[in-house]
Formats: sequence, structure tokens, C-alpha cells
Amino acid sequence: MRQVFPVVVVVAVIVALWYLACVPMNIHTALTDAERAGVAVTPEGAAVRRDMSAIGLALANPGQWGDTLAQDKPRLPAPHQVVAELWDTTVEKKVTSKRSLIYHGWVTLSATLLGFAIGTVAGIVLAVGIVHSRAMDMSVMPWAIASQTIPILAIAPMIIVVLNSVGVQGLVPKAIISAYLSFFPVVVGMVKGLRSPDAMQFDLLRTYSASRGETFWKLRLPASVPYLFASLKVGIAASLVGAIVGELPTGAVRGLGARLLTGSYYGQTIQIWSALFATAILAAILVALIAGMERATLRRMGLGR
Amino acid sequence: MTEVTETAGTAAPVIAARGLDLTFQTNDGPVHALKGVDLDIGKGDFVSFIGPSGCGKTTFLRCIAALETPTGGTLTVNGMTPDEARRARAYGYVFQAAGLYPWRTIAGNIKLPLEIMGFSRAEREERVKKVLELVDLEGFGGKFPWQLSGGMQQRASIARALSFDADILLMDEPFGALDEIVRDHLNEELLKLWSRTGKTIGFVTHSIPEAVYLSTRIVVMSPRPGRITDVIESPLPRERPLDIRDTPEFLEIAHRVREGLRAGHAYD
Amino acid sequence: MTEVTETAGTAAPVIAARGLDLTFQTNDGPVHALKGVDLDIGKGDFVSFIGPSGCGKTTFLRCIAALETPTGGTLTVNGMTPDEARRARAYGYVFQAAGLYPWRTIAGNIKLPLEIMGFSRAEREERVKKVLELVDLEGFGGKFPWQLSGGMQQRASIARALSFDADILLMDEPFGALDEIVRDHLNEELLKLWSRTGKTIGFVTHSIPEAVYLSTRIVVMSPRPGRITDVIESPLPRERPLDIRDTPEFLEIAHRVREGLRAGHAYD
Amino acid sequence: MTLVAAALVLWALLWLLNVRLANGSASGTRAVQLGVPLIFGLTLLVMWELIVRGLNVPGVILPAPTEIVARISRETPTLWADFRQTFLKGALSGYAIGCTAAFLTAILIDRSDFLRRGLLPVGSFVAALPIVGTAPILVMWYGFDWQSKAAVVVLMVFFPMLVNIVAGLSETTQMQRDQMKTWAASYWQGFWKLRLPAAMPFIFNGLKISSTLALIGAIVAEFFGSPIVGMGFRISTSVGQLALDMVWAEIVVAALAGSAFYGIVALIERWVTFWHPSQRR
Amino acid sequence: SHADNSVKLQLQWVTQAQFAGYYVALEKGFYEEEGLEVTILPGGPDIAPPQVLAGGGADAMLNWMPSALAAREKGLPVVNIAQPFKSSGLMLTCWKDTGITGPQDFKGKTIGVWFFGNEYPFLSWMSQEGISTDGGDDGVTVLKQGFNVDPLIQRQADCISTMTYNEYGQVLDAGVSEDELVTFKYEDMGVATLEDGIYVLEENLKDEMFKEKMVKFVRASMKGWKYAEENPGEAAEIVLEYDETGAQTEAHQKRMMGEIAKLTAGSNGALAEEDFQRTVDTLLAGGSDPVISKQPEGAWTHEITDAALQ
Ligand SMILES: Nc1ncnc2c1ncn2[C@@H]1O[C@H](COP(=O)(O)OP(=O)(O)OP(=O)(O)O)[C@@H](O)[C@H]1O
Ligand SMILES: Nc1ncnc2c1ncn2[C@@H]1O[C@H](COP(=O)(O)OP(=O)(O)OP(=O)(O)O)[C@@H](O)[C@H]1O
Ligand SMILES: [Mg+2]
Ligand SMILES: [Mg+2]
Repeated sequence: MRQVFPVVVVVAVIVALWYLACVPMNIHTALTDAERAGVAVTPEGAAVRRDMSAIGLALANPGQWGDTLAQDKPRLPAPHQVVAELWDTTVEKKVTSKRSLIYHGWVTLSATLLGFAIGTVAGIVLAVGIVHSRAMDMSVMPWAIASQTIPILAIAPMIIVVLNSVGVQGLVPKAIISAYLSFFPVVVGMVKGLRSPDAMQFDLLRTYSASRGETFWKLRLPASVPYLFASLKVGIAASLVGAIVGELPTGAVRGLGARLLTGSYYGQTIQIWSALFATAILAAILVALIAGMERATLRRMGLGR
Repeated sequence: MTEVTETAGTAAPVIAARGLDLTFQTNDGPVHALKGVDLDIGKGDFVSFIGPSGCGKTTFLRCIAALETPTGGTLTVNGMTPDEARRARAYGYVFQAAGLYPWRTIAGNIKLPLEIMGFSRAEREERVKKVLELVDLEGFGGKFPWQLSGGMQQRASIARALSFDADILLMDEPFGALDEIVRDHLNEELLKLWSRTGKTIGFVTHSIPEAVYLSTRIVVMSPRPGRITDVIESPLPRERPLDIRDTPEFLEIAHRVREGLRAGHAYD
Repeated sequence: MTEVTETAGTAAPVIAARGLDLTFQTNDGPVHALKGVDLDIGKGDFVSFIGPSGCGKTTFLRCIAALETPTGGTLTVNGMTPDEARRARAYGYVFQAAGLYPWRTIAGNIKLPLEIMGFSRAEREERVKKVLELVDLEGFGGKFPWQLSGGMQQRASIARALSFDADILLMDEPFGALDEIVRDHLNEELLKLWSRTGKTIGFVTHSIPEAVYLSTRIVVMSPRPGRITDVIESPLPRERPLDIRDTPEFLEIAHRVREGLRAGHAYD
Repeated sequence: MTLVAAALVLWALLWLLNVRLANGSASGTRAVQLGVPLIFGLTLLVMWELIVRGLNVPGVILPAPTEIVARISRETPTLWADFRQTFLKGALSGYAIGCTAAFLTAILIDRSDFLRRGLLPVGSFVAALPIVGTAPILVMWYGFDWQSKAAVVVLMVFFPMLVNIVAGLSETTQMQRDQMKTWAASYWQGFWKLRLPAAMPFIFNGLKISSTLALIGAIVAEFFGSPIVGMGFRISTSVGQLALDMVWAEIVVAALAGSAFYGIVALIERWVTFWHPSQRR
Repeated sequence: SHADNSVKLQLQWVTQAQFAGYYVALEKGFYEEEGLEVTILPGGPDIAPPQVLAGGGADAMLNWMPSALAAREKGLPVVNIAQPFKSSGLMLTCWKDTGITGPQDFKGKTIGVWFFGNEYPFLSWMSQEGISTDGGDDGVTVLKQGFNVDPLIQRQADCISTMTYNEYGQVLDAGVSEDELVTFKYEDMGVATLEDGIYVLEENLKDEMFKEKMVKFVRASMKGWKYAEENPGEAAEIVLEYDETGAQTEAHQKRMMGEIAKLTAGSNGALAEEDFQRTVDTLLAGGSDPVISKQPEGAWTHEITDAALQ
């Protein structure tokens, strides 16, 4: 209860502000519609209203407030419209239907999970290399940082085309883009984690004359587990973004990214917003799952207190 | 600085240092951590190292355990180089902090060196049981380190160093973080263990009473550069009840150690 | 547990505790950190608190400084509540670790409370200079904490607590991390300072000799629940050279303290 | 094929050189610390060039580095105009606004535990909204010019900054806070003299993360509507014109600008948090 | 390697009635009758069909001729083998209340244009009118328009690019009535360029097997188109069936199909040479930044359509 109450209050405040914001955001369209329907509004003429402040218009035409919350393609859809759309496209539709967000969510999720797996494995391998080889440490790290300054949306189509030309299609190209985004936090976290044991703990193993392998398995790896989970939580969210970005240049036929994009082609703001929320909910679920795994693992390792 | 101090009685020394130098290269120029250190430690000796902070006590212990490489002089352990001795697993090393791995239980921590050294599963179990008894921790094997008090953790770490029966036990301020009463108790236990097993022990401490109470010899060091200023042989019997510390002989040695220390001490 | 110990001679006590209770509510149930503590500390007293780990020494000091709120009993400082005294800036508190801010120089650290209390720039400079001399750190004002040894840091932290001339100095194991020689030296300095300024000092330590050497009264505590088991008045003169520690009176008091301690001690 | 083989041989040689440099006696020097990554990058470039030429990869799929360099030198004014539009106007202003907003929110959250428990979970939910969905909305709201790009950047950097500042502000130890209490310091005294300096390492961590996010955000937002200048605009239209060398030229500028931005923030960090153990040697 | 019967067709936009002919041919089994196995790859804003073709990801692509000719000059020799669209559906849609009546009124106005290859006809047009595209009072301020009609509805732009069959309908759907708008069809302005032709790589045409496959493909596709023209309602349903995003609506696709039918009506699939030349002339007239610099050679062939339509 102590946890939930503040969240509920904050959400309630946000929803209230959201409703308030809908009025000025949508007032221009509402007035134009009303004018077309023959209702008198002040002032008359869309061109006249064009540069007028939205709040001023809203105050001048209180009669149209209701209309701002019930438009087909509003600038800002009202919360209940988004919720209704979410409800309609998840619960009301069969999960196999193309109009079901669960179906599209699943498509995105499968690329996300594959990409996340690839990214995590690549990240761990790279981190192990960096920790064990000075040459790799010095050469790879700066470029790993630089790689994250490249806008993924720009190279995603190229990745798709290049992979396409060597015959790789379908899930894998999307997964690779998603892996590109998720490997970085894993590398950074794992390098930190693998280096986290202090000098004394390494010295201890030296007095046992333990090999590099033993040091890795018995000290570095277990010590890095908390760091790994912390970066996995960042990584899975990045994977999801990557999978969505990857959907755009693959024809955007299926998946949440495709929903976002087609929603945007046809100006279907309600559809965009519901896809956005679906994505955020999916991200929250994925992060929560990892957090759950983290808690269980750490507890088993005696690290969860 | 001092003459070579030969251990009387025992044959070949277990640890023999001759003109040992160690200089660290740092950004602020070289630091002479050890300079011309000569010392022999015989089998079954209990040698304490005492001296102000930064005088090279830890460094010397680390040289013996082959955790640092001297930049001059010679150092042999059982006639081998320290590194060979390390590979032969001659050392049990107890660090200042307990340094238990938090993701392993107490028993798991003690098993760690045994796993690395390839003891069989059955033998591992048996040895863990034995050393846990030795340090009075029966029944705590399944607990994680953080579920134990500092004193108990330190005992577990000693148990870990004892588990594989190394001949030489090196202890770097093992009781530094404990309160006086617990410390007294562990001192007593350590003495008992030493007389029972006859191990050779190198022991670093900041406490004069502790050094005097435990050792057969007390090595007083002084810094910049780190060197041995005095080696005091203790005439106390091997059997030492706690209240031996109120006897005049004890106070006499303690006084000598304090004087030696003060001589080499420049505040900070 | 014990009788109320009134300070003889002095009029109204600076610090007066009556039936002080403090219970922490934790996930594992309530922890009785202090129970029925009665104590009066007079102006100019030097009171040491000694006792096993977890007996509530720190908690008691924190109650005096209004860092904890007692759950029962009364506590007055200069006739005010501790919180009023805190707002009146009656305390200089020295914590176990030096706790200097690494982004400020030594002088900057000492200036910190002065800035907060609104001293003028000129006066700040002057006071910093004075206390740096007092703790033998002239010339180190421009250095950063990490450039100094542990002992010097601790002295800087004492200087900081002294800089604004609070009447009451509360010190929680200030010398715990230092080696014996440095500690001896600082003990001497502290005694000098105390006799020069006549401050009232509350001092927590784990070391029996330290407690006996410094204090006019030694409060022995025991845990679960934390309470006072003994209050020992020291008959030693105010003027105390270091070798007073080898006198029979000294050893006698030390022995009494150790007995008191051992009585209340259960290992771990 | 020989070119490809040459590429592999070269790779092996330069990697060996790097291993020797990194493990050699001079490995601590500044020259080697800069040289090793440079050699590594150079290796990648040469490999790229040789493989593109060796396998006859069409320029409309992947241009060779030399072509990209040629394009950069030919189109410098265009690249500069794009850089100004996207980085200086969109990314930097968004970065500044986002970081400032996060800072103010962090203070608010810091002063009220209720807000902390309410806002942080909601904030992390909002942070999970993917930029490809939010960017079109913000372009719709804030128009086609850099203002909407700045808005996207604000949205991207706000939460990472907030989390880091909040974590940083609670970084002080109990002891340090108690110390302030014994001096009867006010909230703001404690804030300016203790908690803010102590939070600096965290704040810079956030600033560094955000520095790479800012540029990416501004570029991606331009994909969803822009005036006819800007790095994102150029990238998306050049792909349509099959001017892949131009696309890569912009990507190079983006990577350079992003890395330089990151580097500058890291330098300031060194200077501000000189006292932190990670910055001392 | 072209011996198999599979054909991959890269569209230049998402699944919609604009491509109805191909979907109809697929659904109705026209391809199957020719023994072909056709895969239709939807496009999107990030996909450059010539790039996909060059990468070997598709055998044939749909493209606007300006973009295809530009690719040809860039060194990617693509060849038009069929042209199912006779006329252009591109137009500018403006608010009437901005006072725009003719192209010269564009000066000082803000105009949304699609890029990604679709900007060429606009730039040529403006340069023919002598209007600069760098903003200012004497030129137009060009916006890179997103993928919807918001900029017009929100009045961020005075005019936007629309297709007769798609965005124009969206504007009307938003509640705007036709008499609030002024439209300029490129076709009417004499600057129309050919849209939605079928292109393949030149080198592939040297392969007889491939040619044969394309003949079958074009024949079946044209059959699909003519069927779609005659049965627009059914064609729209088929498109909806193939839309995997589930975002298209029936009303929208039906109207689109109606408009598309008007554009394909005049074509039997073969490229009309005069249309080609008009496109080239328009492009060559382009001002400072010409799309193509010289008359293209071999950019089209009648070989396939001749064989297919015999
Ligand atoms: N790795 C190192 N690099 C550089 N200097 C070092 C290193 N290790 C130790 N030193 C320096 O060598 C000297 C001796 O250090 P050492 O740790 O042996 O002292 P110590 O006697 O153990 O001190 P303490 O009582 O504080 O533990 C010190 O001046 C120290 O700063
Ligand atoms: N904030 C707190 N919450 C819960 N329990 C506490 C808290 N602070 C102290 N305690 C408990 O109160 C008891 C007394 O603690 P205190 O720190 O006063 O002991 P101490 O005598 O100073 O011990 P030490 O010598 O280890 O410093 C201990 O059992 C401790 O665990
Ligand atoms: Mg040491
Ligand atoms: Mg304490």
C-alpha cells in the first residue's frame, strides 16, 4: 500500500493534466469541425484562428470542450480513447488476428528476445576478452563507445539490405539490430563486474596458485552477477527499441513498430498512442521479469539481503 | 641496518631473506618499501612484524608469498623461490579483512582452496568439518558471511587458510578490526592452534601487547625506506595464559618494543 | 541497573540522562539499544564509554547530539533538550572515520562548519590557522584529504570539530584506525587540549588503556539491552605523562575496567 | 579475392602490433594509449576498403571509406549546415533543457519522499516509450524545425539524468549527513556544500550517457519531418537518392561529434570530480 | 541462378490498393497459372527499392521513374520492363484561404514535400517556374513532410504533397471539404513523371531464363491489374487480406482502388515512349540540382512487354 498509493496519486494527477491538455491541443480541429457543422464559434474562419493561442480559443469556446475529447484523429487523444483502443485491440480481438496488439507484441517480442540473447552473449564474450587482454581493452573500448553514437535508424536499412544480399531474412536481421543496441550496456556492466573483485580477493587465489580459468569461474564470474543483472535490465529495454527500429526497414509489416509507423502514415493518433503504451507496458514487463530473476538468483547466491 | 639474525637451534631456515630490496615505481617517483632486509625464520617460529604505518610489513609478507617480486636481494622459502613455493601451495594467507566471498557459504568459502587444489569431494567435506571445529564454528557452515559477526568471519577466514594444511601461515593484521575482548579470545585460540600444529607463522600487527603475547620473535620495522630496526626474542614460555600480560617479563618486553618503535617513528 | 552517579563538586550537570530508553524498530523485531540509562556529566568532565560491540555506545553519543531520539526517559543538555542544544551549536562531533570531504582541501574542510555558522571570512581564516596549529598540521591546509595519511586526516577532523568552539566535544572512536604510536601521540595532544580549554568531552573507545589514560570517568556498558554496568572514577591526576600507564594505579584501574568488561561480554 | 586475403593478413599483422604495444613496456604512455585504438580503427577501415574492393560490393550498398572521405571533403559546407541544424540547435538545446529539467525535478523529488515513490516508477514507464513512436507526435506538436528535435532530445535525456541525479543526491553517507546536522546546517547548506558535490560523479555519469543519446535523438527525430537541412534529413533523403557515400559521410560526422561531445563531458568530469578515486592516479 | 520459378517483387510502400494488381494476381492464381512462385515484399519509408535490387534481395522492383533514372546515373543500371501506370497521381493540395490560385502564389509559402526519391518532380517543377526552394519571400520554404497529412491539417504547411488515391482522401477524411482546398495535379501542370513502373537489373536481362520469367510475371501482373480495374471492390478486399499490420480500413482501400483504377486505365503494360520522354524532359529541366544530367540510354525496353502481350 505504501508503495502503491503515491504512484496512484501521481498517475491520477497526470491523467487529470492530460485531460486538461486535450482541450487546447485539440481545440483548433474541434472548432473547425463545429464550424463545418454549422455551429457558431468565435472567431469565425480557420485561417483567422490559425495563429491564435489555443488556450485563448479554448476559453472563448467552452461549448466545444466536449468535442476535443472525442475526435477521430486528435492531436492529443484523451486517456479514455487510448485505453478503449488498448482494450479493443488486446482483449476484444483474437490473439491471432492482425488487428490484435498481442499478436504484434509477440512478433516484436520474438525479435527482441533473440536480439537480446545475441547481444548478451556478444557483450559477455567481448567483456571477457577485454578483461583478459590488454590489447583488446585498449583498442575495443573507445570504438564500442563510438559505435553507440551512430544513429541506429540510419544504418538499420543498410544492415537489412546487406544481410538480405547474403540471404539472411526474417527474424535475424531485426534481432541483429536489436543486439546492436543491447550489447553495449552488457559490455560496460560486465567489464565493471568482472573487474569488481578487489586486489585482495585476487591475491587470495594467487596464494592458492589458481589458474586464470579458475579465477574466472570462481571469482570474476560470481562477482559480476549483480552487475550483469543491472545491465541486463538496461539491455532488454534497448533490445525492444532495437527490434522496433528494425521493423521499420523490413517493410514494417508486423509488430509494434509497424503499428507505430502505419499509425503515423494515416495520422491515426489513437493507434500510435496505444501502440506506444503497449510498448512501454511490454518493456515494463520484461524489466520486471529480469528483476525477478535477479532477485531469485541473488538470493540463491546469498547476495540478496 | 641490523646484523643478520640467525635463528638459534633450528637447522636450515624455512624463510631466508638476504639484502631484500623492493622499490615501487609510482607517479611521484620511486617508493622504497623495503631496503636491505635480512631475516631468517625457522621452522615452527611465530614471528610478529610491528612498525608504523607504511613501513613495509605488508610488503614483506607479500614478498614471501610471491605476491610481490623483490627488486633486489634474495629470498628463499624451503630452499625454493617464493614463486615455486607458491605453486607448491606452501602458504596459507590471512588478509586483514576476512575477505570471504559473499556468494559462498562459510563451508563453501573454506572449500574454495580445496576445490582449486583438487581435493576429492569426500576429503573436502571432512576437512571443512575439521577446521570449522578448530575455530569454534561448528554449525555455521551453511550460513552466508554476512549472517556472521566480524569476529566469526575472521575465524572463518583463518579456517580457510588452515584447511589445506600449508606449512607456512602468513597473517596480515587479522584481528585489526575486532574489539579487545574478541581479540583476546582469538589470540588465545591462535596460540593453541599454533602449539598443536607446529606451523611456521608470520604475523603483522599494530598492537604491542598482541605481538608480545603471541610471538617467539618480534621484528620491529621502521619506514622510509622500510627496514628492520630491531629483532626481539621473547623469553616467554610457549604456554601462555592471558594474564601473563600482567607479569613484569611481559611488560619488560612490551616496553622494549615500544622503545624500538618510538625510535623509528616519525609522525606521518 | 546501577545507581544514579552524581558528579561530585560541580553544580548543575552539563548532560543529564534519566532512565533513557531507545528501541529501534527493525524488520527482525525491536532492538533495545539503550535501556534505563542514568548518567550525569559535569562541566569539564572527560568521560569515556567502553563496552563490547553493539552495547549502545554510539547510540548514546548520538542521543546526546540529537542524532537519535530516545524512546523513553529524559535527557537534557545545558538544561535544554538535545535538539535545542544542537540548534544552539553546542556540539563538536568527531566520527570514527575522519569523514573529510574529498573535494575540499584540509583548510576548506575546517572552514565548512564556519561557513555554515556564518563566521566572517577573516575570522574563518584566523580560526583555521589556529586549529591547524593546535593539531600540528601547519602547512597542510592546502592539501587534499587523500594526500594525507590516516592519522593526519583524523587530526584534521578533530581540528574541524574544534574550530567553532563548541562547549561539548563528542568523539566516537576517533583513533580506532590508527597505529599505536600515532594514537599515543594524539592521546597526549587531546589531553593537553582538554586541560587547556576545559571542554566537556564524551569519548567512545574500544581500548582499555586509552580509556584509562584519558578519562576522569570511565563508563562501562554491556549489551542486549545496552545499559551501564559500571562507572569508574579515575583517581589519576589531571596531568598525565605517557608513562603513567606503567604505574600500579593505572594497571589497577585498567584491571577493574577489564573485569567489568568481561562480565558483560558474551562472545559474538 | 587477393584483396580479401590481403585484408585478413593485414588484420593479423596490425593486431599483433597492438598486442605488442599494449603489453610492451611503453604501454602506460599517452602515445600508446591513443595509438592502440587508432591502429585498431585504422585496421577496421583498411579491411573495409579492401573487402569492398575485393568483393566488388556495389557502391549503392556499401561505399568504400575512400569514397566517403572524398564525399566529406566535397560536401563540407552541406555537412556543416546539417551539423549546425541538428547538433548545435536541436541536440544541444534539448540536452541543456532536458538536463536542467531533470535537475529541478530531482530536487523536488529529493525534498519529498512521496514524490520520489510516485514519480520514479511513472517516470521509468514514460522512459520506455520508444523514440520512433514519440518523435512523430512531437513533430506534430512542435513543428518541423529544431524545436521538435529538441523536444525529442529532452524526452530522451530526462529520465537517465533524473535517475542519476537522484541516486547521486542520496550518495552521501549517514555520517556525512549527521555531521551537517550537528552543525545545524539548513537544507540548502547541506545541499550545496555536501550533497551536490558528492553527487557529481553520478551526475556526470548521466551527462555522459545523455551526450550520446542527445545526438541520436535529434537525428532520428528528423526522419519524421524536418526542414530541408539537418543530418537526419540528409541521411534519409540520401538513402532515397542512393547517395550512400553521403549517408556515411553524415554517419561519420555523427560519430565524430558524438564521441567528441562525450569526450568533452568526460574531460569536464575529470576537472570537476578530480577528487573521486576513479579520477585519481 | 534464375532457373527456379520464384520471383520476389519489392514494393515501394506498404501494402495498399496502390499495388492491388499484384496482390490480385497472387490471390487469383494468375502467377500460379504461369508457373511462378511470387513473393511480394512490402516497402516503407526506410526502404530504397533500388538498393534492395542491388543487394539481390529482390528480382524486380516498383519505382518512380525519376528515382530509377537517378539510380541508373549513380551506376546502378536498372531497366524499365513494364509500366502499368499510365498517369501520375501526384499533386499538391493547398488551403484555399491562403490565397493560392496558381504556382506563382507559392512564393513565400511553406510546402510539404516527400523526399526519398519523390522530391524530383517537385524540384523540376519549381525550377521551371523559376521559384527558389531555399525559403524567403521569393521562394518557397520546403518541409520534409512526414508520412501523413497532419502538416496541412495542423496548418504547419500551406500546401502538402498528396496522392490522388491516398493522402488526398485522408485530408477529406479529416473533415475538410473539397471547396476549402486548391489542388495542383502534376499531370495538369505538365510536369508529371512516370510512377510505379516495373524495373529489373540490366545485367539480369542478358539471362534468357530470367527474361522468360519476367515475361510470365508481367503478363500475369497485367492480368491482375485489369481484373482489379474491373472489380475494384473485390481487389480492395484482397489487399486488406494481405495487409499484415491490420491498420488499413476497408473504406479507405476501396476509395484508393477507385482512384488507382483511373491511373492504370490507359496502360496495357507497355511503356509509352512519349511518356518516357516527357519524364526525362521534366527532369532535365530541373534547375541547379538536376536529377539526371543527360538523356538516359537503354533505361527501358519493350522486349518483355512485347513478348508478354504479343
Ligand atoms: N602497489 C604499490 N605501489 C606503490 N607503492 C606501494 C604499493 N604498495 C605499497 N606501497 C608503498 O610501500 C610502502 C610500504 O607499504 P606497506 O603496505 O607494506 O606498509 P605496511 O607496513 O603494511 O603499512 P600498514 O600498517 O599501513 O598496513 C608504503 O609507503 C606504501 O605506500
Ligand atoms: N539505525 C539502527 N537501526 C536498527 N538498529 C540499530 C541502529 N543503530 C544501531 N542499532 C543497533 O543498536 C545496538 C547498539 O548499536 P551501537 O552502534 O550504539 O553500538 P556500539 O556500542 O557503538 O558498537 P560498536 O562498538 O560496534 O560501534 C546494536 O545492536 C545495533 O545493531
Ligand atoms: Mg599493511
Ligand atoms: Mg559504535
